[in-house]
Amino acid sequence: MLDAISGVVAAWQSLLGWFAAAFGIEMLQYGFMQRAILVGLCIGVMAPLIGTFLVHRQLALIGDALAHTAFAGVAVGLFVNAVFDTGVSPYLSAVVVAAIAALLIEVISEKTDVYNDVSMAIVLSTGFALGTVLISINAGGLAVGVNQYLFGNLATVSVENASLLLVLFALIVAVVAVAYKQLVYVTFDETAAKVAGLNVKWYNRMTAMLTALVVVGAMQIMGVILVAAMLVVPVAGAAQLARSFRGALLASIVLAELAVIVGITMAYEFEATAGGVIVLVAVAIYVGAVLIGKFRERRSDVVSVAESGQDESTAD
Amino acid sequence: MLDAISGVVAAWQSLLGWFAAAFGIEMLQYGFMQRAILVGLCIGVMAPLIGTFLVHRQLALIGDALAHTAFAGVAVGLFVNAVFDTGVSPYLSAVVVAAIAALLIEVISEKTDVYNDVSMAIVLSTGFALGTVLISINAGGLAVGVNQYLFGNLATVSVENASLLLVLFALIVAVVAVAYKQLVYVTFDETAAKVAGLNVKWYNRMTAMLTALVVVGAMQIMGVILVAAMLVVPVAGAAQLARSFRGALLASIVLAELAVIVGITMAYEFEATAGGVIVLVAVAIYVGAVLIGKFRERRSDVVSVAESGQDESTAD
Amino acid sequence: SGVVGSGSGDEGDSGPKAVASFFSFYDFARKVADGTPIEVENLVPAGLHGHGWEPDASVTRDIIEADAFVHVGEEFQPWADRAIRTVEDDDADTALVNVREGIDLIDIHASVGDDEAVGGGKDPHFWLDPERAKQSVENITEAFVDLHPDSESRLRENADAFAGVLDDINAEYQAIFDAADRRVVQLAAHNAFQYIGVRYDVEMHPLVFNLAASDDVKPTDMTRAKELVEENDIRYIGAAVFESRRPAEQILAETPVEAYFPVTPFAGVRKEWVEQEWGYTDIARKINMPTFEVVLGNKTPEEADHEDWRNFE
Amino acid sequence: MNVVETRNLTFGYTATPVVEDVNLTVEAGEFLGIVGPNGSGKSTLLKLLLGLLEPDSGEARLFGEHATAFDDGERIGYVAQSVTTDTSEMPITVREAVLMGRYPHVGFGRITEDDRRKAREALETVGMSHLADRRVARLSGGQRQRTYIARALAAEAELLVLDEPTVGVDAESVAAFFELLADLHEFGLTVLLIEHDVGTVVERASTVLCMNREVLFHGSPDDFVESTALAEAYGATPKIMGVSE
Amino acid sequence: MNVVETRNLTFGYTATPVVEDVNLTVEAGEFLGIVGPNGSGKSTLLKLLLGLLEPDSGEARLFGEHATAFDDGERIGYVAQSVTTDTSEMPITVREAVLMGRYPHVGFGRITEDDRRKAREALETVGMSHLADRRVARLSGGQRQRTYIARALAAEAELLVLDEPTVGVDAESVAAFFELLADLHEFGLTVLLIEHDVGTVVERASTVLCMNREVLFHGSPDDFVESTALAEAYGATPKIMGVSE
Ligand SMILES: Nc1ncnc2c1ncn2[C@@H]1O[C@H](COP(=O)(O)OP(=O)(O)OP(=O)(O)O)[C@@H](O)[C@H]1O
Ligand SMILES: Nc1ncnc2c1ncn2[C@@H]1O[C@H](COP(=O)(O)OP(=O)(O)OP(=O)(O)O)[C@@H](O)[C@H]1O
Ligand SMILES: [Mg+2]
Ligand SMILES: [Mg+2]
Ligand SMILES: [Zn+2]
Repeated sequence: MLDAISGVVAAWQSLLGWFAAAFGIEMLQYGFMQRAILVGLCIGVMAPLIGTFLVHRQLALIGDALAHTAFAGVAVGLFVNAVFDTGVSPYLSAVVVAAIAALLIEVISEKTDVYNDVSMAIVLSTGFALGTVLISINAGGLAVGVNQYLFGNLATVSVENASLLLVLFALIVAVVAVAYKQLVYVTFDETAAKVAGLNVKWYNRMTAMLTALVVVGAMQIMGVILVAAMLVVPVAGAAQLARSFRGALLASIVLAELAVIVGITMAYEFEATAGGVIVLVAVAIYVGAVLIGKFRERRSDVVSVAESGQDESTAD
Repeated sequence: MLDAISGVVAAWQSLLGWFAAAFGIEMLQYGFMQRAILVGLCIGVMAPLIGTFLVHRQLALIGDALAHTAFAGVAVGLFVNAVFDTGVSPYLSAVVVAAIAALLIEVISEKTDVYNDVSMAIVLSTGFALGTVLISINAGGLAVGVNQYLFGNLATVSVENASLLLVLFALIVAVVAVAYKQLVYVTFDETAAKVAGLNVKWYNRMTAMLTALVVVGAMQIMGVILVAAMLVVPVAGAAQLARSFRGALLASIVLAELAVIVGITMAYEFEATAGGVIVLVAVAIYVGAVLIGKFRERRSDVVSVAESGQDESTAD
Repeated sequence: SGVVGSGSGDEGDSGPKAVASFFSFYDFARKVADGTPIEVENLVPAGLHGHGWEPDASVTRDIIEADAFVHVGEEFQPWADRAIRTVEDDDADTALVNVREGIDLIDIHASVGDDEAVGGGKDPHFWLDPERAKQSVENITEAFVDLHPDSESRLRENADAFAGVLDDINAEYQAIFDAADRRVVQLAAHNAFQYIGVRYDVEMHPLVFNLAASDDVKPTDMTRAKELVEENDIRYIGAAVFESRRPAEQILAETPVEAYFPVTPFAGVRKEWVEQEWGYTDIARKINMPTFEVVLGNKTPEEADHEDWRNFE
Repeated sequence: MNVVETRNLTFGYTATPVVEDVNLTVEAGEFLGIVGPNGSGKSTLLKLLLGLLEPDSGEARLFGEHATAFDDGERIGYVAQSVTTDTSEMPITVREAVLMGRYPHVGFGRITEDDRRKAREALETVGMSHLADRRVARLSGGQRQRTYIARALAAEAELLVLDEPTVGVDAESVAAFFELLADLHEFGLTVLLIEHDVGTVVERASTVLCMNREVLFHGSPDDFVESTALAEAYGATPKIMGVSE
Repeated sequence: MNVVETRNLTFGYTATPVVEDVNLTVEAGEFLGIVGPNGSGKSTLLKLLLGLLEPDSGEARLFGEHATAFDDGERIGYVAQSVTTDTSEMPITVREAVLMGRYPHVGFGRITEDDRRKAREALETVGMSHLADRRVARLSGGQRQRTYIARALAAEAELLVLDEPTVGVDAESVAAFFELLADLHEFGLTVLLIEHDVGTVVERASTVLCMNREVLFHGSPDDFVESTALAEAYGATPKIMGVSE
């Protein structure tokens, strides 16, 4: 199947390549840049898509938390390989440990009535500490830095990477498309969702584990900073602008894509690291959104014209 | 003044040295272990002390967020030095940038009505991205790795480090001792605190900036993982056990000190990195606290004996 | 080539271009290419450690547009591994030059020999051993010959000459270590110097055995260093130029050690070194050798003309 | 089949039960008013009936199924006490919130024009049409409460479970709401209502349950007025200003 | 000096004002009841009076000072509408929460036995002594509301500001609470009360303010009953079930 997907990647590349030739855009003529743009655009859709549901459950920092547990995951994989002489892929152990961590975050929140951020902090600390300790007691075996398993970079996305990301992308888009209503309900009002017959726990856990998959998978391809930031920053910006939830979701994707395109172009021009520049552009867009939101709230106030009782007849 | 404080450190060391000799405890005979224990005990008091107020304002992950901005701070310092040929200490720029970031977290929360975790995520992302970009566009100028400015380690605490930490410790203890009631009120009910004449914004900002000072100062001495975890894990454990807020605060300090002592000892025995082991011990204690809390809640239920109306006469 | 309209470097009078991922091999490569049309460029900016660095798109572009990419073999520089994948994926005609090809690596703890030796990891820092470095020069030479056959004779001449210099280095090291009474060296650095230890039969004691997490000093690392210093009456130690100075300062404070002096595994270079056009051999002679003279007790820092570096910043 | 049926239902957040040994049957079409002093376990009882809490002993059945396993959400409309302000900053509009009442009917399918119409009607019923595009977070207390009532109405459920639904709703609207409730009940809906205003309950409900941990009275409103259950219930709890002392 | 004084007070969360041109004076010892439909700006008005919101134009003065600059917290006791459930999991006990009412008196000093006694008395007054060591998060809705009332009482303030304080409090206790309020008022306290039950307001308050964005009536309860203000206020707002149509 991965072959078929590489086909998609190849098609995309020839499209952009043709584009580059037709309009003489230097940046687009390189294969690696074509792939960078592809995965950038994908993360610009799927991160806000899932991030919207995370942010409103106060899980904005879950990307960061899971990234730290992925560090533990790599260490666990290397440790197991060293001690038991097995050949577990550290990439795999990173994903598995992060998924377990995501589950733990949910379970701790469920069982101890704490705020989500406390369970994230506990899981993050545990993961990070576990990784550090494993590395320190097994010093000899871990020949090379753990980091190499952890962080990718937009400047070096391989075809295989891009294909993997497309799969993740399809998965996230499909899940949100199918379960959109359920996710909104569960996010907005857990109790009511429970009464409405939804298995709230199950949805929460599924979301968390999907997040683990996206965060760890994507950070290995394009770096943790980009993934973790894209989960939150465009969503926060969109919440300042949009009036409805659906509007916010769409706006967050638009803002994210804008950041990706502007960011990649600027990074190429200024020879800076693309992930970082995209995030800074996203933050700038966020600041703009806040200002626009504030301005609009005080001025052209379309909705509340119909608000006061007197104008009732004009409403709806 | 720092001399006087080094005197305190020296006195502590001779005390532990005498102790080591008297009871033949190998671990305590080394100067660096004596200092490790000293700063460990200090962080075991001051982190939960300030962490309690953070956790209940849903700022559990602020330690992690500020640590990432300290990264940006070091990069900014090095960048400025390289470009303008100045001699700004990267330690200083790290603290300053983290303090600004802490302020920003508060201001974003105030101005945009978002949850605290969203403002933390935005600040974290911005800081991290800024650091990465600065390093990447000025690669040549940043002569030495950023990391060396960022992270200390319990095994390499110098006398100067220990003295600095004692100052931080005194500052935090003094602030909490003086403003305990105000902090509790502001944390519990912002609106009521405002009406009661407290300058809520000011207290919140002060807490955030103190946190920046502690996180960045202490992480340069003993590592970020230990500091960030100690802000949250013992507090979460204590919340499971204690009945009152004051009780929770004291319990969190007790649990933290327990983790420090057991952790340092175990790390020494098993030849592992001390920060990580302390955190793992703290997490184990947390799990214990959750179990005890759950058990107690269901069984010996002293308070609720007087709860149901019938037993009213026995109450208070 | 998958690169649309890429000017792959052959145009005009400029010759083929080679880029290197690591300072030492950039230096070797430029020595070999000296006087030929082959241009050599270092990708990692001065001051940065070879691993733990992320390239931006311009670096990937440089690699793709270059005619050869000199790298240190798999799993040492993650970004280089990924760049190689990119080169392959883009069907770029960049020749990949693995300098480690055919070199036998030692196990990580070969010289430590204590009960900690677990796992089958190999130590990647082979270029610290001049003999093994010579082999990597051969690898580069063969690749460059393929790149520009017209310059074959010049390339081989350069390579032979440089191999001679490396032989000199080897002899100089040998002399230093032969002259020493002490067979142990304490370093406040990560475990990168075992090849010197094995070659010249001296025990290298890094503070941290772990190649990866050099930030994480354990309490026992400090006790071990302290014992070693006291047992062997060590007064000077080596400290890595591109790593945190904190452990060195700590050893200074805790033990009879009087000063630390610089050692470098050639992972990065300082700006001054670039300005003075120092290469591998210059650094070996001006940084590492005097330090080993001092820490082994052959010479005082004054005699070794190394005072400037006492407890360096 | 009874809508609600419990057998020796007992539950405590701690070791002391706050709901004890409740045996209760609610038939289809019944309008059950629940009264009792603060802390008497009314909200807890509703949560048990809805399967939001797991009983310590005994059992609760909803439409014949175990309450905790019941997942036929479209049959129930629920307005919780003092609705959460947690998700406050979520940019959900009043319209979207009310439309959620339709979700159990829709499942994984698409929302139809019919669903939208029903949500619109529910909004109109509670007099919130003019605020349909306002974020829920930007409503006054009473407006928010109305929104949740509208969501429960939009669900077109067979069973309406209301925990002090008119808290904070202004007096005139409260009266209108109870009119509506009476209409719905007449129309055949089963209603469970917690309400502190005993007068309203007695007037509207077909059955009254008075509790304080245990059931003190369960029967017709007329019998309830005659009984001593109310005095009993409140007598067992300390009064404001110790009026009972 | 008047306790509260406003001049052309206007405020809107957006461009449309929700409180407009309010000129209001509350003298020391007055008991002002505020009525109006949902969303008429009552809570907003109180927040403006307390300096929690900055007016768009006009001004609000509290004890002669600008409301936003006023920081003499010990003179005010405040019970907000639907008290936040945000800090819910904070392990604050009822006793500690009530003691907070004393904090403005204590400042940076130490809490004395006298403060503790006053908190204890306030707890007794609202009938919550037996739950003093319970966490606030583990209370029923009505119990929590009582806790906040006790905190306001413990403050021994000159001005008591209550935004629907008895919401969710059971009927008997509500009656007792209003008795208490009358006593306090007699004792000389100034009271500002939002309450939907017009009957209670008319019976208890010394002055009535009826508003819907603008002030529709401000005067004695007797005059209020005669006036058309109430009909006017509610008439301008959509009713539940469109009763007004
Ligand atoms: N999470 C909890 N932990 C411990 N005790 C609780 C918890 N929630 C409620 N209680 C206690 O259980 C008892 C019943 O609470 P419940 O909310 O069912 O009362 P209620 O009848 O609905 O009261 P109200 O009229 O005030 O809403 C009360 O004494 C309350 O203090
Ligand atoms: N944060 C906000 N943003 C925008 N509009 C708001 C906000 N809070 C309240 N409003 C609107 O302002 C108006 C007045 O609200 P307010 O809370 O003062 O009403 P109220 O009279 O207290 O109503 P209730 O009886 O329901 O408590 C309402 O129309 C409400 O929708
Ligand atoms: Mg209740
Ligand atoms: Mg209100
Ligand atoms: Zn190395």
